[in-house]
Amino acid sequence: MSERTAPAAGEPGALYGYLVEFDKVDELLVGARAVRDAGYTRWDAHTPFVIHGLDAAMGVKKTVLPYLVFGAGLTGTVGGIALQWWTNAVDYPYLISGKPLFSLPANIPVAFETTILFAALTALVAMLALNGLPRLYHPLFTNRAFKRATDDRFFISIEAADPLFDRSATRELLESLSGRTVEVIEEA
Amino acid sequence: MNEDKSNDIFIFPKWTWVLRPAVAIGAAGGLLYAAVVVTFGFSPWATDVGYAPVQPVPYSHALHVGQLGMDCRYCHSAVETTAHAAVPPTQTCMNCHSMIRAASEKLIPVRESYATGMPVEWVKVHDLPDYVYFNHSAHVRRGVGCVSCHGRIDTMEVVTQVEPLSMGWCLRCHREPERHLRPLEFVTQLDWVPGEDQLALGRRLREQNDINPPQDCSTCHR
Amino acid sequence: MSTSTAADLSYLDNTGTDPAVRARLVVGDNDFHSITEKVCGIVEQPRTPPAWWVLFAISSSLTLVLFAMIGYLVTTGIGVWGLQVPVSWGYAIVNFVFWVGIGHAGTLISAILFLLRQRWRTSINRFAEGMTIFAVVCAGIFPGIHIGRVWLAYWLFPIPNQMLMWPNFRSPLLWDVFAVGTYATVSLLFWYMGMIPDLASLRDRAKTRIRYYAYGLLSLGWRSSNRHWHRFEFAYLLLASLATPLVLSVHSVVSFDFAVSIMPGWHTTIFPPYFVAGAIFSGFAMVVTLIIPTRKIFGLEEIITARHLENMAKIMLATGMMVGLAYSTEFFIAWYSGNRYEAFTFLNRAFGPYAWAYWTMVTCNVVVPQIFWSRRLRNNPAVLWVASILINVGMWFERFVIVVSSLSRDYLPTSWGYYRPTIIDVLTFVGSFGLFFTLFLLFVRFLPIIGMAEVKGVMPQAHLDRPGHRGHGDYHGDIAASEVV
Amino acid sequence: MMSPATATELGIADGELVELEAGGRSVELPVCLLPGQARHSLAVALGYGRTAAGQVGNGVGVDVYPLRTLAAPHILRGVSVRGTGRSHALATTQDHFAIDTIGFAERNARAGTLVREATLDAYLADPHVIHAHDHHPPLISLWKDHEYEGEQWGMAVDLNTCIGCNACVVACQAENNIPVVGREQVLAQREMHWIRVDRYFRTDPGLTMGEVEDAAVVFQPMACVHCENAPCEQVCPVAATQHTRDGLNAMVYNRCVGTRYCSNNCPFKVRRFNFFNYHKELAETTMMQFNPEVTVRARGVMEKCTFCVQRIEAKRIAARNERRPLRDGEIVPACAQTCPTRAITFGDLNDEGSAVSRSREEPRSYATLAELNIRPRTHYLARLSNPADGGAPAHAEGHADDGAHGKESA
Repeated sequence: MSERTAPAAGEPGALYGYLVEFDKVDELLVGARAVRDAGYTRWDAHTPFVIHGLDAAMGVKKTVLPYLVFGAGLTGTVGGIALQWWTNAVDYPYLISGKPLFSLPANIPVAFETTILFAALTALVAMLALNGLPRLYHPLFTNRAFKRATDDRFFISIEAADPLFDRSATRELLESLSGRTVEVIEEA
Repeated sequence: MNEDKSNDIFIFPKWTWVLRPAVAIGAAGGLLYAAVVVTFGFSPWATDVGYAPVQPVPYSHALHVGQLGMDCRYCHSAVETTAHAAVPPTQTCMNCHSMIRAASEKLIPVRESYATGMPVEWVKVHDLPDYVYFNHSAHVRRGVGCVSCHGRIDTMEVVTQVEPLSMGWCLRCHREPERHLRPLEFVTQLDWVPGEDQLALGRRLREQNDINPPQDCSTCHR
Repeated sequence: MSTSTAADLSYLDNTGTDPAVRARLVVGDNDFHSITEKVCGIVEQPRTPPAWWVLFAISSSLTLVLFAMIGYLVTTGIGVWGLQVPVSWGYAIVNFVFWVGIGHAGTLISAILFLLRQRWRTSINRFAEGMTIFAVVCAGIFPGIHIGRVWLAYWLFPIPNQMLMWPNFRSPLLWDVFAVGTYATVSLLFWYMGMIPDLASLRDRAKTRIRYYAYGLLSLGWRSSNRHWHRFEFAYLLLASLATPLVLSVHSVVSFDFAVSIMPGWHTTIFPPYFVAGAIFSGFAMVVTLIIPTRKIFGLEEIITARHLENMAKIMLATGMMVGLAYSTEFFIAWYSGNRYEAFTFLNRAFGPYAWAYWTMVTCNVVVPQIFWSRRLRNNPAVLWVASILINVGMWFERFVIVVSSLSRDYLPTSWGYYRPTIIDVLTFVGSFGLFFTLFLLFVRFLPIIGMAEVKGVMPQAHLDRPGHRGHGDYHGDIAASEVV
Repeated sequence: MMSPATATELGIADGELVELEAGGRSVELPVCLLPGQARHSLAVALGYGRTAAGQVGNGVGVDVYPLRTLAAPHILRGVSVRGTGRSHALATTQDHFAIDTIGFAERNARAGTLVREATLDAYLADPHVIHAHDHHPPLISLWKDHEYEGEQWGMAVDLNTCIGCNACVVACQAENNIPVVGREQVLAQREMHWIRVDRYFRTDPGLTMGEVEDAAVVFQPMACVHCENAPCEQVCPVAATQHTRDGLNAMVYNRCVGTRYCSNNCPFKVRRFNFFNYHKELAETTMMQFNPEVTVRARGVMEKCTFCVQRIEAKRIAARNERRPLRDGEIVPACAQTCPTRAITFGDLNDEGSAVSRSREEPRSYATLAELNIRPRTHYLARLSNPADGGAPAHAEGHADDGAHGKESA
């Protein structure tokens, strides 16, 4: 850390972190466990598809997404019922087919749909927001090998901002895990 | 297999981080836009408030009603008995103007009309859509003052629409008529103010005269 | 990539009768990279194939016909259609229900099969979801244009206004507005979200700046981070759980348009499940109709395998039987209820002036799927393809029979009528196919038609090689099968 | 006009052009099959096929004067009929459909419950005879019934006095600015009437359409019956049709977006739709003929009988201005005003003394399709006949044969 000099973080040329490539799923899982156990916090794995067991290997905490979605769904239900009650029974009541102004059976379909709509919109938007997306530029995109992270290769990256990051120690750890040379990622 | 041989590597410039705040601002802006559009629907621009067409004769209500103190019903004579308040025939004008200011240039169209029998083409200011049926007698005879819909005509040089005359505006009064009820004798008195709380007076008059304005569609739409 | 010759196609056959052996979901000698190559290759062809241009020219011309017909309709009046009293709903509503029904397969495959851990969905879900979106677009047009005063359609939404009026939430049509609107939105979200990682693949393979920026923008900067995958997967699971009741609700609500009325032939309680079964039936039929030529043209037989087609044939058989059961239940109830109007409606359906439509429907929807009992027939893509088209035809006629035959003869015989569509009706319907295929062709040309990330996830290579490891999760069951290869 | 049985015998189809020849002269006419026309007889109408009758009359119909002679001014014998194989579309407002066997049988079977009749003898023996075949489950609602206070409008139509003359149809057309849509639209089954006279044929049971020879005609004026539980109202997504506090089923043209769902869900099919802008090409002077108290409907909206709400409102406002209650019979809808036999009664159902309330007390009173629990506000008074031979009414029999399908219930 101490040897880090200008440019400051985020500036062009500043060190973002290290990236190392794996060929196989099980190598990645072993690597991920090792990095986790070494105590790193600001690091990530990059895989072209969801890998079962990687969350545990990385120690990823469970997301709060379900609670947000549940809250949004509940808002949708209450909002949907309230909308129908307010509009048809309170604000402008009118007599239709001798039916009551407000009765739940007739209001279930719309309330159901608003529930799903609110919850589904929240699921996508909150997922993106929690992931910090959209983020079109990222230092990792400057690396040519990294392009295969969406194809058939597996990567682990450790950020220089991690408190445990050490230029040589971290490099050694990653190289020992993958058997490949570590790629140095710098800000563009 | 898919090694890129060129040295170029495409990346997005760093300033693209603005996309995220832009999306957020865009979403907020969209909501704001919707709110603005809805508000516009209620505003005087969307209704006809302020409409003041030029009339063929520069007739001044401010002069005739405000200064001379003529009653609305002198000209709009049918207002208590029929749906329409009636625009007066030229004869009504000539009752006075055959004597008073008989040579005024402003009154040329009136005298022409009187001579030829063709009516003066007054421009309708308070014009409701054709599918709306408003009955003046039903309102005037219940104690809704002229001023409630037409404003202070007695101060207008040129008659101007001051109320939106929209369905919501009609409905508000049909739901709460007590806001506008007055004793029958003051219906045409535009500058009348109640000596007590309007709501209290209105409720009492409503009770007395059994006024329950219908809110059925067929009340106005036939 | 494949070592097999064209003559020897047996390696493609992963159909089987032994339920203990799990089928391979990707056949041939494929690895992750070859999947990427195959799927992205379709989009990355430097030159658009002439066949695509020909099809696109036809379908976009038909789209123009659709727009011209809509323009004529809006400027002239609903009278350009064959509607009248008593049959006030005709082609427009038939087409609406038809397209919404087709729009069910995508979300069904994506959501329900996902929750049921049917891993074979991965090869076809993107495709079916795309089809869903386009079908819903076509469906959405019809209720919009069928109203007498299109320019006032916004009155169907609860927008505050100076009339102080609100829509009537007791009307099934308003439920429809919310159901179809929600369905279209959620289907679009689901489709797009699933596509983000694959759009990133296209971005990372881009050879030109424009492609990079276009796919880069669409993929929102996806960098395959596992922390992102974690939330992504959770969001996908949640969306699937939300979409599952939604997909069942949409056609139920559409059926309420009929079931909540008092018309004989409409007012029945079996409509919701009957409509949902019919929607799944027609949706799968349309997927099969589209996927068989597509996999052939783009050489995707190793990913969209014979097994996939067979599974879809089985679903069509099952849902076809459900629809057949519904047809017979309707007749039984009509007789058993002792209601003379109901009884006559069904007698009239089968033997009245619209009997031709009724028997077309029965033949296509109940008789045709019976051939899928035969393993040989259902595994023959040509037979399957023709059958799927017939089912599409039959399902259109089902809606025609429900809407038109019920309305044409209801309570008062003096008000009976006979509905005949006009040329405008027919051209509008044909035009909607133009729109559907235009969108579909654009999709095939510019977007990944197979969910690569998901297909890779069910491949044997995606799992730990540790001997004896048997997965318990979603992405594990295939290991045993991979050992069979 | 020709009876279906004669047409079957001659091999002539409905609407087919036939050549009538008598005394060396011939005319070509389309055939209209009508049960009740005597066997082997034809009826033709004089006065058509004019050449100098102006825009309305020119070229309408066929001139049959060539067949008319001084020797046989009214009845011509020995006419030969030859089908040409060509056909002509006859624009009629009834029977817009292929008359197939099952449709014909069903139509005849239903007529008895829709238009009720009894012989005088049967009625005197049991005044409730016309209700003898009401069989449906008890009419109960899921919800508490709405309480209607104040004036409640209702109508009664006496089928005994109605002669089916269609004067009500014309009066309504004039009063309510109902567009005249013309032959093409009528052929497309889009005739515009707020009230119509429904016609049924009473035939011997078991006959097919082609065998019908002798038939009696029964009819029933049918307008919106203003159901209290109106099926049309609940399905409108924009609440363009709702119930007023005086019990009208109001139709708000300016709110209507034209989904036509209300028409589909109307068991009486009395709602009419403006498929085109029917007023577009009218001359300004023609437009001045419109009743200013009734909205001229735009294209794309639904319309229907309003019980002449403009007349109701006019009288009510006048009465309120005079601070007096409305008198029974003060409000007269256009149809009732015009009816030459006073078959239509209109008034307040909440007023026990009103004519319409009293007519409801009659045992002959029934509501068409009441079994749907829609509570129509228009009631019909069944027709009584006193046939010379004292025979049982064809209808009671016609209905009895399908009486087996249901059980009596309260």
